[in-house]
Amino acid sequence: MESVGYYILGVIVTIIVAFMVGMTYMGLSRKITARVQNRKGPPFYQNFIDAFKLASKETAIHHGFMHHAGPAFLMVASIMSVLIIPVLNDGKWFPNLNFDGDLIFLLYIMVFGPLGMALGAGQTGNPNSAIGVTRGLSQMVGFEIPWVMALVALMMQYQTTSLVDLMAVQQTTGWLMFSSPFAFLAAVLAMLGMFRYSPFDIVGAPTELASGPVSENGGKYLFTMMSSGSIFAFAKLTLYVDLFMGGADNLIELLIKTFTIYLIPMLYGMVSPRYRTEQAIRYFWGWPLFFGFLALVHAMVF
Amino acid sequence: MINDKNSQKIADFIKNWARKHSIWVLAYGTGCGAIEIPPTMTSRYDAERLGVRGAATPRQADVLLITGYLTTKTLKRVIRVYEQMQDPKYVIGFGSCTINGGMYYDSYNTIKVLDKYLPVDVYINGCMPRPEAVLAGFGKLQQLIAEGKANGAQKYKDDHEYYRGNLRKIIGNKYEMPLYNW
Amino acid sequence: MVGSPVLLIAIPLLAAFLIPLFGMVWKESVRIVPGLVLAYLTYLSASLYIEVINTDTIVEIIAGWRPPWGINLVFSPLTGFLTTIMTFMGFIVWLYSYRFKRNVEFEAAKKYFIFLMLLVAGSVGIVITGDIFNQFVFIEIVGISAYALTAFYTGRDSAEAAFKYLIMGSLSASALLIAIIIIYSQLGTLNMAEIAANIDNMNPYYRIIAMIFFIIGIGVEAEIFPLNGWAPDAYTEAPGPVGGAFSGIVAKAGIYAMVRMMFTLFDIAGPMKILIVIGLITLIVAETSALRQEKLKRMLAYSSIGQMGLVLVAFGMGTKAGVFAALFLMLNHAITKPMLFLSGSFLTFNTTEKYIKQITGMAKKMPVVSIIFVLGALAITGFPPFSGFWSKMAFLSAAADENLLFIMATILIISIFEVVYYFRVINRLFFFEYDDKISVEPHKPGFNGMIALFVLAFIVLMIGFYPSSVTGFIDLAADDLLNTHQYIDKVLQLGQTIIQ
Amino acid sequence: METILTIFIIFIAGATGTYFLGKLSGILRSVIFITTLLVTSWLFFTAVSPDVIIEFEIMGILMSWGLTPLAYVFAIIVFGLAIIIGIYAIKAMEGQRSLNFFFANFLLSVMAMFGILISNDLISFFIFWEIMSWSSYFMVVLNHKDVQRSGITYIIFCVIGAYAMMMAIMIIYSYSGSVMIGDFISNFHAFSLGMKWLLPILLLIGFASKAALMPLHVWAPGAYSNSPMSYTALFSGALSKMGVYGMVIVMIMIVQQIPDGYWIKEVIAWLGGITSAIGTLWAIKQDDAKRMLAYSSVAQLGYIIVGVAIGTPLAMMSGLFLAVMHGIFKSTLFMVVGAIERQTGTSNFTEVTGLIRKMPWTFLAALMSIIALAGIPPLGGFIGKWMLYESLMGSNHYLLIIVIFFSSTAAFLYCYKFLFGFFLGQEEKEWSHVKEAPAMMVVPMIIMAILTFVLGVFPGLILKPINDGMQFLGYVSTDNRFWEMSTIFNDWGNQVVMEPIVYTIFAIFLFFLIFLTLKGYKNTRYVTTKDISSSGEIPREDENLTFITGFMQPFFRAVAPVMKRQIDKYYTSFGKGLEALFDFTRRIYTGNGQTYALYFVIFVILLLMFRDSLF
Repeated sequence: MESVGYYILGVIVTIIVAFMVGMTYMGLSRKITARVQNRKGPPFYQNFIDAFKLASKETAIHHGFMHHAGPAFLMVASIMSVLIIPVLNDGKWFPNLNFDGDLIFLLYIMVFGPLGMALGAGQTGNPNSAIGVTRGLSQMVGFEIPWVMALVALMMQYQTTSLVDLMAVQQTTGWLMFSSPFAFLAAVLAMLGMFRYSPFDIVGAPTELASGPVSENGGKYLFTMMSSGSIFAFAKLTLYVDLFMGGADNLIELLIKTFTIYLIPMLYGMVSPRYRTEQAIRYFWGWPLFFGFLALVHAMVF
Repeated sequence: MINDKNSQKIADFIKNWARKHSIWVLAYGTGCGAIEIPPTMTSRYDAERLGVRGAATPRQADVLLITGYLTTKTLKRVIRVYEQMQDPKYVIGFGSCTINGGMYYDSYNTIKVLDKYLPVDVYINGCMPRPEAVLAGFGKLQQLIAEGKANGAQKYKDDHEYYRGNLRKIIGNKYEMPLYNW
Repeated sequence: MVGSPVLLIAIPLLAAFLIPLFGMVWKESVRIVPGLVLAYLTYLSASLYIEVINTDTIVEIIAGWRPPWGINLVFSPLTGFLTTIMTFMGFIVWLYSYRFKRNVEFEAAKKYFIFLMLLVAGSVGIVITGDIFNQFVFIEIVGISAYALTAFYTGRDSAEAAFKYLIMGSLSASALLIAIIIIYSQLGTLNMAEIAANIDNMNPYYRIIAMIFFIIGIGVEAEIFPLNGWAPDAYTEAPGPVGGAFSGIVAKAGIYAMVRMMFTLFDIAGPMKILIVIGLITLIVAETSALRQEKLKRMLAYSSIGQMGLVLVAFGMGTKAGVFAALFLMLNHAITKPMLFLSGSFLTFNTTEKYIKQITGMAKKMPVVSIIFVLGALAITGFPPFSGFWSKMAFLSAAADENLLFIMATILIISIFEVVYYFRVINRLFFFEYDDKISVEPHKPGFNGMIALFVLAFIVLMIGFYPSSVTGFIDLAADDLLNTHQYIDKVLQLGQTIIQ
Repeated sequence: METILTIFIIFIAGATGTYFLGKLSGILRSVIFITTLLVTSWLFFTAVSPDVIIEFEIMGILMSWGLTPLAYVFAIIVFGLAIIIGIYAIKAMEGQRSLNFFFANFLLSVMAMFGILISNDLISFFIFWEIMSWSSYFMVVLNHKDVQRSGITYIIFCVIGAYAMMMAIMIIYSYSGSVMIGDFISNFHAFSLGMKWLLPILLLIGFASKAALMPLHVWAPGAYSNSPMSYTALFSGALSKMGVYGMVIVMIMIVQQIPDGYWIKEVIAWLGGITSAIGTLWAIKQDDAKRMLAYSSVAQLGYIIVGVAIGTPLAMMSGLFLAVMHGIFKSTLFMVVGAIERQTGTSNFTEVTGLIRKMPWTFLAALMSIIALAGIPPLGGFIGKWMLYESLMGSNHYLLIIVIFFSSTAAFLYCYKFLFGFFLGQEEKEWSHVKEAPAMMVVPMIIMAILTFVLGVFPGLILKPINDGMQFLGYVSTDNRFWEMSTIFNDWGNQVVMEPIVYTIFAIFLFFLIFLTLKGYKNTRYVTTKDISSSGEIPREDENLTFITGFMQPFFRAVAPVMKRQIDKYYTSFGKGLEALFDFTRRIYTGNGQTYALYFVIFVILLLMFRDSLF
């Protein structure tokens, strides 16, 4: 069963599923946004068309090796995090690399991509890209803190750093979002920044930074980034489901849960304008940090 | 097998279909026509349902939308932006000014006929063309794309010298455009 | 018996008187004779010292008068140790100043060497005499020659410095005289051993008064705090080698006189508060003032005062380890500080006001001298593996034995300042660009001066890498100082032997 | 003849030879220098065994030299770095001032570090410590830059630490009569309670001053940035680890024995955490690469100290592993800065940009070591960070995790600033002449970069000696409990297997690289960085479009309250106050004879007044 072929098959299938789901969610978000704004909106498969169009662009330019390799870095991060995060409970799905789904390893592998892509954006020499990157990194410093606090609260409560163990815990004690609500709150507020929807879309602010880091990328590069973004979105959603909503037993349940989680940043983003960078950081170091502390206290007390 | 004609045709069909349904527009809104873009994009006429959406930079855009008159000052920048776009790329001339100068027919500092400087695929007549007209123009462009007739970029490549010559007539020799090396 | 201790005093005195006569015969002899004399003194004192270590303390009677009444010289391991250092340093100073004074005219050189001889004679006398009035006389000799040497550069500043020194010196002399008078009126003797023997049946009131006046009287030579106002000016205005002689010879003699008085004369056992307090105050004031000096030799002078204070603190502990550390410190200071003075006066040779900023970037021009200066600085701030480290270590372990943590901390904090001002100079010397506007033009060091510096540097390195080469001698000296009864017995029973 | 003594003799002979024969010809100097390093390291790695002990006596104090397994770990750092940096230095230093002195001094400091590691008694430990101090001091002021300020600051903190240490040593010596570290540890319980608290604190002050722990770190930026880069690599890589070495011994062997001594550990751990946070913040603010790396060294040493101070087996292992890794990548980064400074003449981000295509190999080395510094898998830095977090987790230091995590996340900012400022961004015409650094400088950097990778995949290579060292410290063997060759476990047995991860990462990376490259390769073209989508404007060739000034401005607007206070400002004002005070007190010496006479009289009166309390 654990042959290399099976392993590779698992990897490929997981990636494809993640890609599909992520793309569909993004299309759906566009659709829903349109409906909220009382438009008809594009079809939900619009993103597939865009991706295919980008992939089928005939020409592309790059400013050097790092710019060329940046999307590949991004892809590595997304796919690695998909492979680390257990998709379904007790390994029903292919347990690819998620030996124990170690959370700290996950935290670090998840910042691998943005940094690689930041390098790529850096070599373009476009000032907008660099500005966007600095904004993105600053924002990351902002939201990582409450996010880590939430994780630490969970870990210290259940004395494990393994995602699999946390999922196993939820089999018995119900969902963690109820048993440790503050951690959930902090994590969700951090997720707003993680998904970079408005009001936290300061990285690729289209109207002031010309889409920031990706402003020099067209064609296949943009396609790679888009698809990796969708895979990454799926990974993050699955992580949240695994952490707080007791994982899922089959794909349908997984889709439902992930989509409910996905609605939060999306709906929050529809009704809010964009922050400035320091406002965003201060936002994350306001209530989310407070909830994080509450979560720590809660975990220490109980 | 892959360079077999039919399969090539099928591939082209699929590609064109995708391009047709995903048009990212770089609106060069220097002219007064730019006022018509927002209504076209937003709730009332909602161009996004046709897959039309704005692009932030020329690297990502498919369509260059010239909204109205072009002064000689902006011309070289427009051309620069066009050359920075990635193939396949299309140009839509928006409003009468891009066709024959329109109400600026005798102005000393606007260019009259856009086609002499950029390979325009679709003209949208009117001053101003209303959003319906704009949508109709996009529909025409989609149709051309589907038929594979929207090959302005190829034209631009082929008689590049012609376009450059016209440009030089306007801006003179002192201003050196970078080479367009395709 | 290679010779007798009295020669150590007689020969330089004689030479001092004969030098002008030689000068009439052959001018160059004015410069050569002192060298020969000092070389012989060094040899004599060293050989006597070896003999004393191997056999026994030499007590010599002057003019056949028996000890209680007559004057006697004591050449014990302690005094021998100090005498050897002093004569050797005298020789080094001569070696250095042999050509250093070449460019001054004959008269000046004559005076210089006469007073140098007197200085050595007086200091040696202070150390080896066994009679307090005799000691007083020697202190006066030292003082007078020191005033003269201070005023060597005829000029307003030198004269002023010498005059200050003169004032303080005369005051101290009067105080010393008072002390001697009190003691004589009480005990009717001037012999140290005798006084030490009968000190207990002296009126304690007078005893304390006498002691206080002793401290005051000797304190001026020993550079203790409120009485050392003369020192910075004198060190600064006197020629470089004289500064070296002061710190290497005179200060040592003063310290010796004081501790001999404390330990032997008024046989005080255990820690002596007064020495510790005075030493600490001296140390703190001197080092902190040195931090802000702008003249090189002035800075060295303050540093020398601080070292004296450190030595006093070490003596003040009154324990074996303390005395050991004190003598070790004295040795290192006697070697290192002349080294700094001599190299420093080479560096600032062509300037009269000798500002520190004037030696900026000198290392490019005079590398060897600068390196020796750095060696001295590292040694005196106690960086291993140079000699100063071991003495500082000995001092600290002595303090720790006495559980004087506060004093340890104070000393260490003060040494931080010491490090700071020495390293400022080192930085200027090595790590600044030479700049013609502020720096003085370098001076080609004479051959003899370089030899002197090399010898000192060699000693510093030798002690640094192999301290055991000197610790044995220091050990004996410390024992000798602490063992009062032996001293008394040696001197007095000699008296009895002569009676029967 | 004992190997250790042989090594020392070779070092001293090499130093003197380098200094004096170097005056004859530069080639001879380089040859002697490298030969000394190679021979000594060869002797060390082959012939020195932990059981040999040399004993001799100075001033009646018994001294003993021998190599403990713990010291072996640090000796690996010292010698490994010394060789590689030495090779680098030969080329990097050429054309600079006073080379003979530099190379001789280099050898001296390596010798001093080796001496520190082999000395089993406190006296020789202290002697070598001081030798290290002044030799490194002379390096700090070597290029005549900012001498009186940063140099004096450095020496002040050196002596503060050294004197604190010396006081402790002397107390130990006079109380227990022996200076052996082993005896001290075994007799420690015999000390009085006050001593039990005083001694470790004094020793820790001594070590922390070298390890740049928080209140004592202000010397680091000046010292690191002013000494020649080829020495700073050793300075930050190996020399600061000596402080860590001392702290390990004190923390584990002494503080264990104090009743309630774990408070010391907590305090030190928190100091380390705060150090890392503050160092990171200030590193982000710097515009000069040297100062940035200096602050970053402070921060990284903060991590190491946290690991050491927590002291659970995993934490200790992470601390030591981080020490090794920091030695590797930080010295690589300093070497990179040195190379860039040599090629371009400046090390300021705001001046030099877009070197990636001029100096690709240097960029590769910088990239690898930056990734290792940021602790991103699969490179070596990650292993240490992971172990650190897991150990903090296992030992219930939850708030500390947040601090550490904040600083290591904020570290990305300066990591990116380093790479972007030097290598990425607009390729200005000003720097079009720059060439790649000579091979003798590039090869060492590349070797180091490869090392970071190898240790990332097979941490067991270095965890083995660390394990031995920890057993010497009294831990049970952590082998197969916390690590295998390529697997690391945490306290609860969760594991991370490095090999498959690395292979997967590389598979994916190569796949997409190839995918991007092959897809329409003919139609993919390189365009210069002037050809950017700048809304149609065509930048001129000499037009500087690089965005680097005020790089992280929004971030600093957010953290402004923290950055307002600055420790070294307090130190500076304190020093100024002292100087003013002394400038006042020194006026006691008025230079006026009458005053002195007055002093004389007053003194007499005082003594006479207090005559009864005098003796």
